[in-house]
Amino acid sequence: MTVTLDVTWAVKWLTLSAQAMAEHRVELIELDRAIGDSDHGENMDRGFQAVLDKLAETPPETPGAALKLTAMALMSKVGGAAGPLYGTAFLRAATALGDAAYVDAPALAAALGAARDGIVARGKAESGDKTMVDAWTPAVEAAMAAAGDGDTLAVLIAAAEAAEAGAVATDPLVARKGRASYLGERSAGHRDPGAASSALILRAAAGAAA
Amino acid sequence: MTVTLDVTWAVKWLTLSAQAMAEHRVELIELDRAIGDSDHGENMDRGFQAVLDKLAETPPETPGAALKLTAMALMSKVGGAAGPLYGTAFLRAATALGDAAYVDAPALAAALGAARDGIVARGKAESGDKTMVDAWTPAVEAAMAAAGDGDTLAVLIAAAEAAEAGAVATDPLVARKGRASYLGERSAGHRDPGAASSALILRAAAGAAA
Amino acid sequence: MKKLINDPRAVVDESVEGFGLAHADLVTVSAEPKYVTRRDAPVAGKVGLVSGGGSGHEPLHAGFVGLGMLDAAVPGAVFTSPTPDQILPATLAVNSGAGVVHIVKNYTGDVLNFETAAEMAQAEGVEVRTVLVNDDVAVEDSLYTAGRRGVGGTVLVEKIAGAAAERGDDLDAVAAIGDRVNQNVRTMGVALSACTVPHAGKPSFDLEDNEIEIGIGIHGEPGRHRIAMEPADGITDRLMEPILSDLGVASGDKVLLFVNGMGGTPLGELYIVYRRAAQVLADRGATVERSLVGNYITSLEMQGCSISVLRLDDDMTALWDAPVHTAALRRGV
Amino acid sequence: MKKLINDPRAVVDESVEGFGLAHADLVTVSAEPKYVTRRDAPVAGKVGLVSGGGSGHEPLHAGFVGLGMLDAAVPGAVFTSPTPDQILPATLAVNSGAGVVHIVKNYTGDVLNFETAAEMAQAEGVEVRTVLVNDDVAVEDSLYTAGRRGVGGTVLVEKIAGAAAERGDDLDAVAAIGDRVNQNVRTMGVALSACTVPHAGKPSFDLEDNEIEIGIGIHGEPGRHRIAMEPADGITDRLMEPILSDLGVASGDKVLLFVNGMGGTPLGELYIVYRRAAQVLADRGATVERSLVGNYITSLEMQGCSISVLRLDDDMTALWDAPVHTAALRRGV
Ligand SMILES: Nc1ncnc2c1ncn2[C@@H]1O[C@H](COP(=O)(O)OP(=O)(O)O)[C@@H](O)[C@H]1O
Ligand SMILES: Nc1ncnc2c1ncn2[C@@H]1O[C@H](COP(=O)(O)OP(=O)(O)O)[C@@H](O)[C@H]1O
Ligand SMILES: [Mg+2]
Ligand SMILES: [Mg+2]
Ligand SMILES: [Mg+2]
Ligand SMILES: [Mg+2]
Repeated sequence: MTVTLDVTWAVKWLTLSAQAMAEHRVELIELDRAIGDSDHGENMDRGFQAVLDKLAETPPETPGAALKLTAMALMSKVGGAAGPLYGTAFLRAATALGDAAYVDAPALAAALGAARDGIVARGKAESGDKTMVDAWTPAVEAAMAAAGDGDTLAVLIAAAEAAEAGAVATDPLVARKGRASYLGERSAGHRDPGAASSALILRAAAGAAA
Repeated sequence: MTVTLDVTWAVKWLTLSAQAMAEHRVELIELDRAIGDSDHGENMDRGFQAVLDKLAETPPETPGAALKLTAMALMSKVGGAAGPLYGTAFLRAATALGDAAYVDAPALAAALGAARDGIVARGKAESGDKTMVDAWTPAVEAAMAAAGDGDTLAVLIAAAEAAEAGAVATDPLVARKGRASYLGERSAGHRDPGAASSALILRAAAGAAA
Repeated sequence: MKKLINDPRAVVDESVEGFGLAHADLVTVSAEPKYVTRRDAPVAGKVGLVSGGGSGHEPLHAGFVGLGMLDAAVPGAVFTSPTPDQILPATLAVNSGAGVVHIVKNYTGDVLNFETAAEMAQAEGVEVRTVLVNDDVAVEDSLYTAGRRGVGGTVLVEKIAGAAAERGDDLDAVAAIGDRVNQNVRTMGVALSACTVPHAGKPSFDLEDNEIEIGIGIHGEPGRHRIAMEPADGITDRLMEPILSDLGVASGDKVLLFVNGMGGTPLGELYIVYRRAAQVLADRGATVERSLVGNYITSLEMQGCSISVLRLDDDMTALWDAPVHTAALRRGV
Repeated sequence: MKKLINDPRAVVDESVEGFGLAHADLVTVSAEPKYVTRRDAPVAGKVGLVSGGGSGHEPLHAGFVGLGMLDAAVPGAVFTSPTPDQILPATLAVNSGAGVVHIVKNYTGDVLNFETAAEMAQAEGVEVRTVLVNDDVAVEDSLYTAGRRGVGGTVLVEKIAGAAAERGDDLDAVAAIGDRVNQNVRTMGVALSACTVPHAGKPSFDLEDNEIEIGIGIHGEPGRHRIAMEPADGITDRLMEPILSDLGVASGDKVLLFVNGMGGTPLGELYIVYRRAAQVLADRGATVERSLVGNYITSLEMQGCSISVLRLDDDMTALWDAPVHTAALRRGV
């Protein structure tokens, strides 16, 4: 069974993402408290609430339009490192999708790849630097591998699972980018908050398609 | 048996007072913490250490001279409310004793009375205002009553006991003078620190004569 | 107790020494007896202004020594008024012959020690006037207490009387304007946490996590009553009400609004309090002509603030605006 | 958590509103998008200076808006860099045609958001230069991190570059002097306690009663390492050593010594630290030409301090001394 990913899916994805940020707000703050400055959950929650407002204000007509609007809202409401990084990610994904009404599996994998590339282009982090890249890169790889079968839901599930595993895998890492890097060795033993929020967002994408 | 109160007694009194302030420093700080500003023990300890320094520097020749030197040291080293009050008390007592080499019971009681009057003149507190006056006034009364028998040690013991009882009796009072008065009803249930230090000083006077 | 100090008994010595090093262009420090004078004191023909009190309220008083404000500050031990053997030489050092005004916060210790020093100075031929500051409306039954305390208003008295002295007012006039400021200013404070006196090593009172003290002084003494924690606007209203009713602020009044941090409260929070206090004044029809926001008279690391409202007249406003050059307050220079 | 706030999410809104009310003579506040501009901005012919960053560091940055310093400050959420949709209009608002310098503290978030805004401004025809401040010697392996952080030195960059802009230096010259200050200043900080971000409601890290954090930043993030509590002189030595060796301070150097409070430390303690730091510099044969002591770049109510040493040249000293009129720093006006 192939799920059709249209603008309804995109809006549901963003709505579930907003719910996830609200639900996990404290958890993300706590992760950031350990190795950062205690704001990641607050920032993401504020940003996705703004996304919801914008979605209600000007309902998008295509998945690409939904992601572009998200990019703009996050860029202007999140701040910090995560704001521009997620903003770029959603913007690049939106550009990749163009104004197509439907997203098929290859397009989906390509959009996720574009998002990841945007994050890397802005943040210059490599894999293993203990950032959100460590969730996105395995997610993109898993999505690419799954895309061949043409099953969009399978692509999203593969991406979500890989992102979750990637986030967990940041635990032992020593951060080399972002605020956690100032802690040096002391950053090991904690999960990267941006990787955790990335996993939540990708899980929401799968949830919206299920 | 009548103890002869000479300059040796006076110096011993002041030395024992200094010891008492050092030993009870924390206790007096705690009393002041409850209804004041946590400094009484520190101030008295600093002041009496200065008295010891002065006694070593210029050994006094008469009891009156010892008390005058004490007045000056306390006035210049204690600060706060207690500094001028104790300074005046010792100065008035010194003046009462003049340059006599020995202090008999009536002179002793008169000197204590002069000290108390000095405190009242400077601080304008009445009995029951929850100040050091509540230790000094019963002490002076007891001293006057005991003085008739001519026994200086008995006078000092009577004064010390009355001062101690007077200090204890400040516990339920509501302060009407000094810093504790700002607390209003909340000052009740705590001992007045100045009354407590007064009792210690008068107990030291008796101890020096024993 | 965690503090950036060495020996708790050397706190004042070392702090004042550091102050002298940092502001050698403004002040001279006498280490023993301890006092701080304006570098060019005594200023010929000028009335001298001396204030002082326990330490732990920095920048008060040494931070206000300089052109247009104090000629000397006399720091006591932490929260302990200084002694006459400090106040007297400070008074003599700043006397140019025009006399000296003592600005004294109304606490038994400060009053007694300054009183003695004033007597001694007068005995040496120096004319001394005393301005007693007692602006704290938290003290209600002033008949049954040591009277109202001198708190936030002290800063305003020092600035305005200092400017009067600088422009050449004579001894009585400087004392009179100091008194006038005191009569027109009211203050009330709140503590969210206690402070810890270095030699005591323990917080000066114990507050539960959800409690605050309304009506505190500046010595870590507990306040008049304790209430459950509230939003800033509610707390501000509680402080403003007794200030405004006691001062009798009426529509059309021009005021100076001073929100003072107790030492441990972020400046950003003081502006939240300022915002509400300004709203309250606007509701009363009063105009905030001048403002001051920051840590000017503190209680060590206490969290909390005080609000002072000064009813201005034109002369006070002009003197408030006059040049001042001190470590903690500077303008026009 | 006890704070003088209302809704934790309204902290920045209400605080900036209060700031605008208190300093209406100096600044104009735009509420949405949020930024603060000098009242007379844009100043004809003058290079505009814009800085910004997360809130919670007050008086930085809004407290430094005014003549001789910043033209605009852009406050983000607490400890969160502002967004391009704030930075861009602030940049446009202060551009008189002479171009705008962005003073950016080196944090990933600040860098990215200012970068985007600078691009957008350039697209609208405004020339933008960026001065990146990265003075924190606590960050050792800057190759394996996001690089050194911008901390205390930011205040000095803003003052000196601000004075250069005020005297009419052109865009490149203003950026160049900003860079020169940054290259000649080093900073290191210590925390005795954590701070509590309002929306987090809990201290940003947990410290035992006898522990301190050496090498903290200004966002309540833990420092580089944790040691047992020490006397102030020892702590000061620990901060001074990496500063002086990294900066390579030599005998005969003239420096500015800046002891900055993190928000919850009494001013008196900062002077104890200043005293020791001045001794250390004297021992090295360096001359302290200028000093600054107080809460200028804070971390909410954190207890602790940072020390900055800036190696001065004559131009920097002249610009440091130049008139400035802002809420938090004023001289010559
Ligand atoms: N250079 C970078 N590249 C990729 N991701 C980064 C980079 N720097 C930071 N991040 C991500 O941003 C997250 C922190 O976001 P947030 O807390 O919102 O911002 P800030 O660090 O400015 O407070 C980190 O957990 C990390 O995943
Ligand atoms: N007006 C007064 N008359 C008599 N004793 C007073 C008066 N005011 C204060 N005291 C005494 O001084 C004591 C406080 O001394 P201390 O703590 O050293 O000074 P301060 O109150 O200035 O901190 C009080 O406990 C009280 O006994
Ligand atoms: Mg963060
Ligand atoms: Mg006391
Ligand atoms: Mg005291
Ligand atoms: Mg942040």
